Amino acid sequence: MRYVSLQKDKLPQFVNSLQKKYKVVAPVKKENLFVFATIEDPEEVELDYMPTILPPKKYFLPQHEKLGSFVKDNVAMADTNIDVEPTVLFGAHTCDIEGIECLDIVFHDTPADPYFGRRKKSIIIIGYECMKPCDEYSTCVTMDTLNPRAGYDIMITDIGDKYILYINSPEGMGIIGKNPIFGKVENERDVKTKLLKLREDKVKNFKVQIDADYKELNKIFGTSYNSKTWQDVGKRCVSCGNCTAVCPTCYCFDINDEVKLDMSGGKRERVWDSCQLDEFAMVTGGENFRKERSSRQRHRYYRKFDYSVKKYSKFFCVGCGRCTRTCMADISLIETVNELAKEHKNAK
Amino acid sequence: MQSKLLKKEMTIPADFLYSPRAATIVKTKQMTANEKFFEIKFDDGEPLGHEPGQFIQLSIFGIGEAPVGICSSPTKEDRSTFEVCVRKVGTFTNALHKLDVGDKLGIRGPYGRGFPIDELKGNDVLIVAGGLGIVPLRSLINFIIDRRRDFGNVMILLGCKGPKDRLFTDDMKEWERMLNINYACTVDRADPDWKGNVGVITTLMPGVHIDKNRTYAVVVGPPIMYKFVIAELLKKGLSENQIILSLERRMKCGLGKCGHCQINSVYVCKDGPTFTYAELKGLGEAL
Amino acid sequence: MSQSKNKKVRIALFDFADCEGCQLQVTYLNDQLVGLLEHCEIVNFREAISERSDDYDIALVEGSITRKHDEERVKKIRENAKILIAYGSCACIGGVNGLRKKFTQEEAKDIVYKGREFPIDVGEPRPVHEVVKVDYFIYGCPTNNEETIKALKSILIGKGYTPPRYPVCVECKLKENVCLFEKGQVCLGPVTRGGCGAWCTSYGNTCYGCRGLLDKPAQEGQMDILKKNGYTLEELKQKFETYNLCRMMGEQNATEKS
Amino acid sequence: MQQKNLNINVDYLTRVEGHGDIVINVKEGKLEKCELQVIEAPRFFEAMLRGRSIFEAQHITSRICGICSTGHSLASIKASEDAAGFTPTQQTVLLRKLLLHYETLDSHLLHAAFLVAPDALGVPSVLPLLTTHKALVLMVLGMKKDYSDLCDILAGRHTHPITVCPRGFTKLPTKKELQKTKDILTQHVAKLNKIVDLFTTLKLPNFERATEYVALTHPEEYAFLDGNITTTDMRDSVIHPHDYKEVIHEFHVAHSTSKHSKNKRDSYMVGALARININFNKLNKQAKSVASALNFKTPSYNPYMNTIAQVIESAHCLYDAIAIVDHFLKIGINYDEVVSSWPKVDEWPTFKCKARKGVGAVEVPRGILIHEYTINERGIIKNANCCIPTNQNLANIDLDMKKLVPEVLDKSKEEITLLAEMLVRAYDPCISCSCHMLDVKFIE
Ligand SMILES: Cc1cc2nc3c(=O)[nH]c(=O)nc-3n(C[C@H](O)[C@H](O)[C@H](O)COP(=O)(O)OP(=O)(O)OC[C@H]3O[C@@H](n4cnc5c(N)ncnc54)[C@H](O)[C@@H]3O)c2cc1C
Ligand code: SF4
Ligand code: SF4
Ligand code: SF4
Repeated sequence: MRYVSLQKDKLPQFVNSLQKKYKVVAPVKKENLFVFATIEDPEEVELDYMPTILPPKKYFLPQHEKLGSFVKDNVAMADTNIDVEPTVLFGAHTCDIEGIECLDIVFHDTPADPYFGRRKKSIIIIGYECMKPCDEYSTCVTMDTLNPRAGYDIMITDIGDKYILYINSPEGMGIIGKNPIFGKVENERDVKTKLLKLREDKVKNFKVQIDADYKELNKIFGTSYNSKTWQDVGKRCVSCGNCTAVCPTCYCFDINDEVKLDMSGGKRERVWDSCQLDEFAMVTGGENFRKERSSRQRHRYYRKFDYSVKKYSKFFCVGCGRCTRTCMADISLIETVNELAKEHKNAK
Repeated sequence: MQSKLLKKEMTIPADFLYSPRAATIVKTKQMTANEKFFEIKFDDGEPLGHEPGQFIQLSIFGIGEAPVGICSSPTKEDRSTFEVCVRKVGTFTNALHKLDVGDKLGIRGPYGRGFPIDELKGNDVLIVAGGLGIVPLRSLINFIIDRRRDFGNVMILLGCKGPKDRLFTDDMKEWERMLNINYACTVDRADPDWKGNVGVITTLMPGVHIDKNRTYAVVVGPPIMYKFVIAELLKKGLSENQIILSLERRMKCGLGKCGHCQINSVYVCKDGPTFTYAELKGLGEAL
Repeated sequence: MSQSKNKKVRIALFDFADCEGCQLQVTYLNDQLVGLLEHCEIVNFREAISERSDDYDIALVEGSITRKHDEERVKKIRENAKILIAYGSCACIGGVNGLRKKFTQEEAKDIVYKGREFPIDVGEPRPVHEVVKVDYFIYGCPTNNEETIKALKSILIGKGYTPPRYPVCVECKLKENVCLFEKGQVCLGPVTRGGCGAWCTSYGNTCYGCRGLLDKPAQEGQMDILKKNGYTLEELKQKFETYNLCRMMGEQNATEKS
Repeated sequence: MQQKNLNINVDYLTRVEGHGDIVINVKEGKLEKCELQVIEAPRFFEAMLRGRSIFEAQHITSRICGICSTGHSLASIKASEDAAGFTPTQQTVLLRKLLLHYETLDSHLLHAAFLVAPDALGVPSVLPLLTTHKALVLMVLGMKKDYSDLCDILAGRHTHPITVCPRGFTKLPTKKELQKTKDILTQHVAKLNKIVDLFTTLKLPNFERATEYVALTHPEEYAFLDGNITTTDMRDSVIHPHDYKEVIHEFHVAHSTSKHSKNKRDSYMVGALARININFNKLNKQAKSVASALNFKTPSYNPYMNTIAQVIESAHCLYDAIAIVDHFLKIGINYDEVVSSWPKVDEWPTFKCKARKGVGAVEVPRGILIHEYTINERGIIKNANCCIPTNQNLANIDLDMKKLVPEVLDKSKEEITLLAEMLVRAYDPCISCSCHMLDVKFIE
């Protein structure tokens, strides 16, 4: 059994059954936008949502994460184990799931990061497939993250009259189990064909705005290091660090110590950091290797489209569009990449 | 670009990835007004097990961590201790300077890729050190001295701001004395007692005669020095692969995750801190 | 600062031209205050206790320095204190007091004390560091207790305290707030020094820049953004002025001089 | 009475908010000088407001005084809205009332328990009470923390509230937060009773001086946020806040950087005692029963009884706050009413400000607070004036002292000093405020 069906009106019941065993985090409304939050009432869940302000990476790499604690006059760090409440990440889009996959590669690269590893193990991912584009900023088609591939336990697809759930792991199976709210799927092969057809069709609804395809992208960046586009982007950037905070694949962090009030000890924690901030690459003597905003912005793009390919053979942009959406200076990923693509073509 | 070391690390239990090991300061020496030398021993008596050119993360709880190069050679007589030399520049280093013999601190590492000893072996080695650059190079120099037979000609060029800024003056006397080592030192500004060379380090270069086919240059110093020294070395006919550098970047984890030390596609902490010039040449942000 | 076991660090609070709101925050520390008092002693806290002393290690100075008399007082405090901390925006950047600078001393006096014989020393509002050396800065109008505690702890263990050099946006995003620009409002977050935990923006208001301009604000970029959102230069200047007039006037003078 | 020389100079009054000194000079049994001196670094808020928009007036004037910032915010907002011709929704009004109740409760309780109770119990400060009345002191500290938490929920913080602004709130409490609010307030009922119990045992000095009492009054409720101005000398007539200058006449005195005020008599009093003397009948029944438990009768001409009036008002505020929260728990909060603190670009055309005057009069803990702005058609303040409660009381305090000191001249210097200090403290003066706002007139 890889597929089950679910009547649409039973979805709250499904969420409710999850809540009995897990902390359920799902997209909910926040003013005119959405965020992932722990839900209390299944009715809060908004499956028809725009990418959330922060991606679900905050559950895998929290904004502030304790690495361990220490007591005065002792150099050993204690308390390095973290307890992660068994959690279900409900309704994640395929692009966000791909983002978690990217982080997984980084944090499992030797030496593997134990904190990330433990969180990853404790969080069950139930995805929700996008059937229509969220807005004009996402580039999931170009980045090939529109359709489910890997990295989830269950994938929910809306096939019109009901949901089809694809079970992708033993954990996913454990959740579906014998729960009577799910319907049996008569012929799994038919369902599979149907889903494939559905996916073929839905792509047509998505407008492709990047003037380069997946394969070309890396080549474009190969020739764009000195493009004047970076100057233009740098001039507009205000170095607020929003684009990196909202990016599902940005993972840079800082490590800080904080002592307790009575000075008897304290904790060491890591906090999200951003390569867009002035101090990020500053070393002793005041030397700063990315002093200009233009070089910092270039660094961000190269981490998505070039360095990650060299290091992990993978694009680290999942096309969610968040960086563009969040940028108050209107620095647009689509525009920037198209600008580079144009230059690349002209150079040829 | 992964070194042997990374495999070793995998045997460290995951929990200890960010946990420093306890160590005690067994000896200190104020080298200059701003630089202090520390000899350190792990509380469990284990040797550090490093290669010249590697670094460690020093840790003082409540204050934080800082990466520093190791200045002793793994071939040192007493293998249960290792040495560092730290310049006082900010929060952590100030706190470190306040520590003394008997005080404890935490150590993570050793991390990074050391100097390519295997390639240097059998060849001539030209060592060029500017300022603090002597710190990791001392590890290499002493390694070479202890394994002198494995190497060809050895030349050491040293540059400092002034005579009072020279580090490891005892070692220097030793190196100067050694017949099988060519040693030269220059200062930017002399004082009345100084009898040696005056001028930036490149002024020593013309006097150096090297066999470009069997010489490796190992250069460590401030960014500005690299530009000029590399140009000289290339002029002398060394290939980009024969020039080895060590870089300093801000580092938080030392494990290739935190992103601070990233230069284009490489992470200094894991892929470096030592690189050949060939490796760095194409990287816009390296030098 | 090295602490010997039995001598507690003595902390004194002083106020100058201000609203005393920052001192008031200390009374909200509650449990944390109790924890702090285990190794510190508060002397000179006029809002809460009667005793006074000239023997203290750390002086928290609140408020801007205006009159001659205040200038002398703060110099004495500097002499007595081992560490002097400018506490709150009035002390760190002049804060709202800077708005007074839009008038000359005579104008201001005339507006307020017209027809009075009582001699008034109007003075120029200045941040504390323009009068005496300041060791550490705790920004905010009012100061944020979380930061105050963090700074004090950090200073007490000898690490010192450097306020964030990044903008308010960083903390705002980490809290996952809906950006004010998204809602069509003008926010000074991108050019204002962080550290407050994006206090105002987390409560739906805009940032007013109370922690002062960043050292290297992207002024051009910010102007572009605001203009794009339909705001005039005039309105912008006004927004910046609320807390930053002391610095803005200072920079103007500097450029005038050069 | 023996011929006596006395020179009292209480430099830096402690346990009042701000800087003030008491000077009493008696020569050969004759009172030569007796005054409360208020000298502080002036900050010129009046000038600062000039040319600022009504949408930032709240933010700026809140900084007049950290202790009374909520009161200043609300008075400023009311003046701004009045000037712009904007009427807030019922939800907004109720939530503002709730916030003002927090402010009043926090201020009254702190004053009664920490600043006045030590005097009445004959100890120099709250510290000795930590041994004799430890549970009570901790309880009040806890209540104080609660009010700061409640302000966090509703306003983002207590000092310089964030969410309150002209037109409404920038953030509204969630249902969960309302429930939490309710829980906290409900717990305070028993706690307040304990404070009332304490005050039934305390003895306050016997001293009377009839004066004029000035407060807001409202036909349907005990006036805090809304109402017209009245005084005990005006009997039953009221005046609109716009005409406040018919009652509040300000004047300068030499010994203070703050302005003094009077009406027909040489001085008048504002604050809890004034309010209760005028509006006693509008108190809710719980407050009335506290009044009878404390043996309080109106009219009271004893300024020391101001503290008792504060305790009675606390009961009123607490029960009214609970009623407001219950109301919202029942009908829910309308989150569509969230506003921005500054109109968005597309909202501007809907603002048709006329050049006109706006006045906001609010009963804050220490009495009636008035902000008056004259604006132009773009909502820019051209002229501003603020009347601070403490300033309005200063003349009355001076006159009270002048009556009190000769009556107690037979006592020791220490006792006289204490009585004088207690008198000043009874008014709960906030000297911080009083120096920071004076007449604001721009000559253009
Ligand atoms: C591989 C490596 C080896 C090093 N070896 C030595 C050594 O042998 N001896 C020695 O004295 N120093 C060495 N350093 C430099 C040393 O790590 C920094 O001087 C130290 O981290 C500064 O910390 P701080 O808290 O005292 O300074 P801070 O107060 O943090 O800052 C002072 C200045 O140093 C910069 N800085 C902060 N953190 C770092 C960091 N982690 N790396 C680099 N710069 C930073 C800041 O931007 C600032 O300009 C090495 C650095 C690296 C990366
Ligand atoms: S770079 Fe932008 S579009 Fe790409 S994954 Fe990051 S936030 Fe999304
Ligand atoms: S910084 Fe703000 S809160 Fe602090 S004293 Fe000044 S005006 Fe008051
Ligand atoms: S958000 Fe802005 S105005 Fe508010 S506290 Fe922070 S810095 Fe100050």
